[in-house]
Amino acid sequence: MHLAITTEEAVAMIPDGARVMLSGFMGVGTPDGLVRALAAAGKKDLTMIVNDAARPDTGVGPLVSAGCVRKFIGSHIGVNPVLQEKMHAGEIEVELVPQGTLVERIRAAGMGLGGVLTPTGLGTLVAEGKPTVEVEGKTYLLEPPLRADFALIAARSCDYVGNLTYMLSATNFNPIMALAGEVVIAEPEEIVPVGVIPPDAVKTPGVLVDHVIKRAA
Amino acid sequence: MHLAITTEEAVAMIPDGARVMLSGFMGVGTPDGLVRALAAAGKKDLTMIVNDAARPDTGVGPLVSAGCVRKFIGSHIGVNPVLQEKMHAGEIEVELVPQGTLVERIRAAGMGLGGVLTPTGLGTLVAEGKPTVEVEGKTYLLEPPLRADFALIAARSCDYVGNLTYMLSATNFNPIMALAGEVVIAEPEEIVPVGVIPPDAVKTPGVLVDHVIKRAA
Amino acid sequence: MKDIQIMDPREIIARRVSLEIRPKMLVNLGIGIPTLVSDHLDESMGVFFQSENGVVGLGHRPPEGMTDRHLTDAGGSFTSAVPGASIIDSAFSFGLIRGGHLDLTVLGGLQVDAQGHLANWMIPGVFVPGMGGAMDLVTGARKVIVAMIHSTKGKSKIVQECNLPVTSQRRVDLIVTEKAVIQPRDDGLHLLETGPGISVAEVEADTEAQLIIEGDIPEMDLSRTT
Amino acid sequence: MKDIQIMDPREIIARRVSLEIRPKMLVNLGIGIPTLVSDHLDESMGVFFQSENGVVGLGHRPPEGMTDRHLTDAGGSFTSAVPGASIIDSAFSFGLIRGGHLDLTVLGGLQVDAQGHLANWMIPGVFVPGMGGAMDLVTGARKVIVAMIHSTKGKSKIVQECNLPVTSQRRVDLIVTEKAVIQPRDDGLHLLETGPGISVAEVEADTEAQLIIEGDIPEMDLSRTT
Repeated sequence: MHLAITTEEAVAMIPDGARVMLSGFMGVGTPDGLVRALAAAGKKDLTMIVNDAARPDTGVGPLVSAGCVRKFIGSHIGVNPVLQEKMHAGEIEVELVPQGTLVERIRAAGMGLGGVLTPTGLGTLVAEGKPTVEVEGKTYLLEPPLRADFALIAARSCDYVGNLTYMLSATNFNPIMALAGEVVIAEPEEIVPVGVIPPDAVKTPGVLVDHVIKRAA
Repeated sequence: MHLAITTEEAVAMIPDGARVMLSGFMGVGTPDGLVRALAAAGKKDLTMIVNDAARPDTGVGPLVSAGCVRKFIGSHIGVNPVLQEKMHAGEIEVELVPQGTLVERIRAAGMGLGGVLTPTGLGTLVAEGKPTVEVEGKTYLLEPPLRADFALIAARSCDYVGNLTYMLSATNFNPIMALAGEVVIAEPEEIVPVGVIPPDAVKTPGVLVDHVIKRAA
Repeated sequence: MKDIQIMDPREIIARRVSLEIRPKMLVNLGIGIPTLVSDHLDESMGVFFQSENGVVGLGHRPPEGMTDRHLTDAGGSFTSAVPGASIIDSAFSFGLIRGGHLDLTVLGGLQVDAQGHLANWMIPGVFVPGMGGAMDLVTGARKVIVAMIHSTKGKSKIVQECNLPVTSQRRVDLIVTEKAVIQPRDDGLHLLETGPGISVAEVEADTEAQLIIEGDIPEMDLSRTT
Repeated sequence: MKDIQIMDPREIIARRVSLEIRPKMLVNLGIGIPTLVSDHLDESMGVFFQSENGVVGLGHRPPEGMTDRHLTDAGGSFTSAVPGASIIDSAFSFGLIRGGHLDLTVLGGLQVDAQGHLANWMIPGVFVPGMGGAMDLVTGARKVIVAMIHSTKGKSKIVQECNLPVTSQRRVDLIVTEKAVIQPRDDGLHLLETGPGISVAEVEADTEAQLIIEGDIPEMDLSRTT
């Protein structure tokens, strides 16, 4: 059983300089309450691992705009001019990773695998300086696991065991990032009594979740 | 949309010598109708990729007992004396694979990855003759992807798009094997109209399923 | 399906690409022109559209007031789900793409060269949107079609060799512009069709890369239905 | 929880192992003696039991007539699900195991040696059940406890060096028999406790491997509760 905590208590756990996974795809399926509170708390030097930079006011955007981010690891930054500007100004380091490689590297970290062998990126800038491995006559890029100190998860429903469900395309990176954070914090839309979520409907077992954010009263 | 076929039509597609993935864990979550029909059809020289040998009358057991199997690739054969006997008599070749490695090799094949980097098996008989790869100072065994000509899947519900759901511990290898068969044949407990299974409840999207077995009238 | 009176270059491209789609295919459409392709398909074909963010069975954008923030496409826009749609997580979504389960992807391009290499993810020093899912799509889809306007600012986007960073070492299967249908093969770029009212000579003049032209080259037949 | 009057060697082992379990742990219990461990735990501890076949939150075997063939444990026996249980597929299940999410696994053993290596999956030429999930469990779980009868047919199962094929190169964390609690460390096997009514000399006499004995060795306190 988990006692639900407040957003403020969660934010207090996350120090400056932390490596943080943030779920969401163009801001859909992002724990927006945690993002807003982190930005308001003025965190510094965060490394954010997130699919995309979304827009200045969605997804990871508010953290970028508030100057909380030192490094961005993700696959797409095309519609966030604030991030582009900070990148060109040398304020934020950007590491671009193909989306399929990004999610599989996160999964590898969470599932105890040594890395990812993928054909994606071979023969492109992405492959530069990286080892390749030959398997059964085919060449693959070896990409290392990607871990984080914290994984911030947006869930649809949650129970007090920490079991999570997601809704439609707000699922995206959530179930994978929930595997790979040293500390996993879930921000659900609702908390329901234990036993209410059918076992087959659970997408993230509660054993992976460390803290659950309670909704404002 | 898929037109459902009969078990006999499915069995006719599977030639002697085929490489077949069969789901189930101690016979739970195995498509028993297909197994019985394949055994009755007297198929020969099948290579069966399956978690365990179950018992002589469950899971892959009937195929083993009927002499259909030339090679068994799986993780456990401890409670099927018929398989043990045939192995010692040289009638069936047995390749033992750690369970976590087995399922991840199948997933790698289905998801376009070059193989699996796992710590499991290092320093044991399983590692003999296999390459190792070092990543960030740690050593991993490199295990190749595992594919099959056919994947035989037991589902709870199915619609005519081929979307599948599973029930409780009958899930096990089913969603993973459904990724990795050249031809995927699902034997559901029920077929429901399209649109009845909520998108979030689908465990295997119909685009992965080639054929659906209709229930006997 | 839309009416066949098409004059807009983007609609010519979308209509021509739609003719490559077979019933029951699983298709991923990129942002921009590729998105228009679905308008030219009959729903009875049973084609399923996948988006990187995990929707299998994307429908049209719902009417105002019927949108839901939990159901969006890869551009983050509201969408709907067709009957029989399913939701998968990002790892599964890219497993479908990389694992050969995606029959076709249609993407925009900045350049395609004589080897059939596509560049579509960055212009160094100018525009760095990132590759998103493009590298996985071009590497993993069974068939890759580049759908783009033939030239930009008077400069051909079909070049002898890409000077922009390529998206994959995989050769794309077809290039469709408003002026030409071009197929990259081992020996180079084959001109298969010309655009409506465009001559072979015009295509050659407007294309930087050397084109291989064998026999009579027909004009795109956009009155055809799949 | 069971009564503390325990005489059966298997119950001594199960009871002693149960004292290693902390509240809220995720635990995997192997077949045989390990299965008995859960009988000695109070449900208020909130311990979750995982099985390889994908149940997180295994309960007790249901009464006759209330079983369901879709809900079984790793031995294929009928089981039940506790409130808050969840189901995962086999890839996810072994991801939990290999990824360090499993706090504890309790397994049976054929041999454990002075280096703490466990052998529990085959006796070449005699008995080849296969490793099932054991290699992943021993390699990946945060803590590995071997729960086994001290000797078989008068022969110690705690040996100087395994002559059976080992299950992992990882050193197990604790060995619990009806006669002893032994902890493998860098310098060898440390005797931590003796079984009820067993002297240190008896343990030494019944153990093939060299034991390191420092100070007074207490007897297992099975009256303790966790």
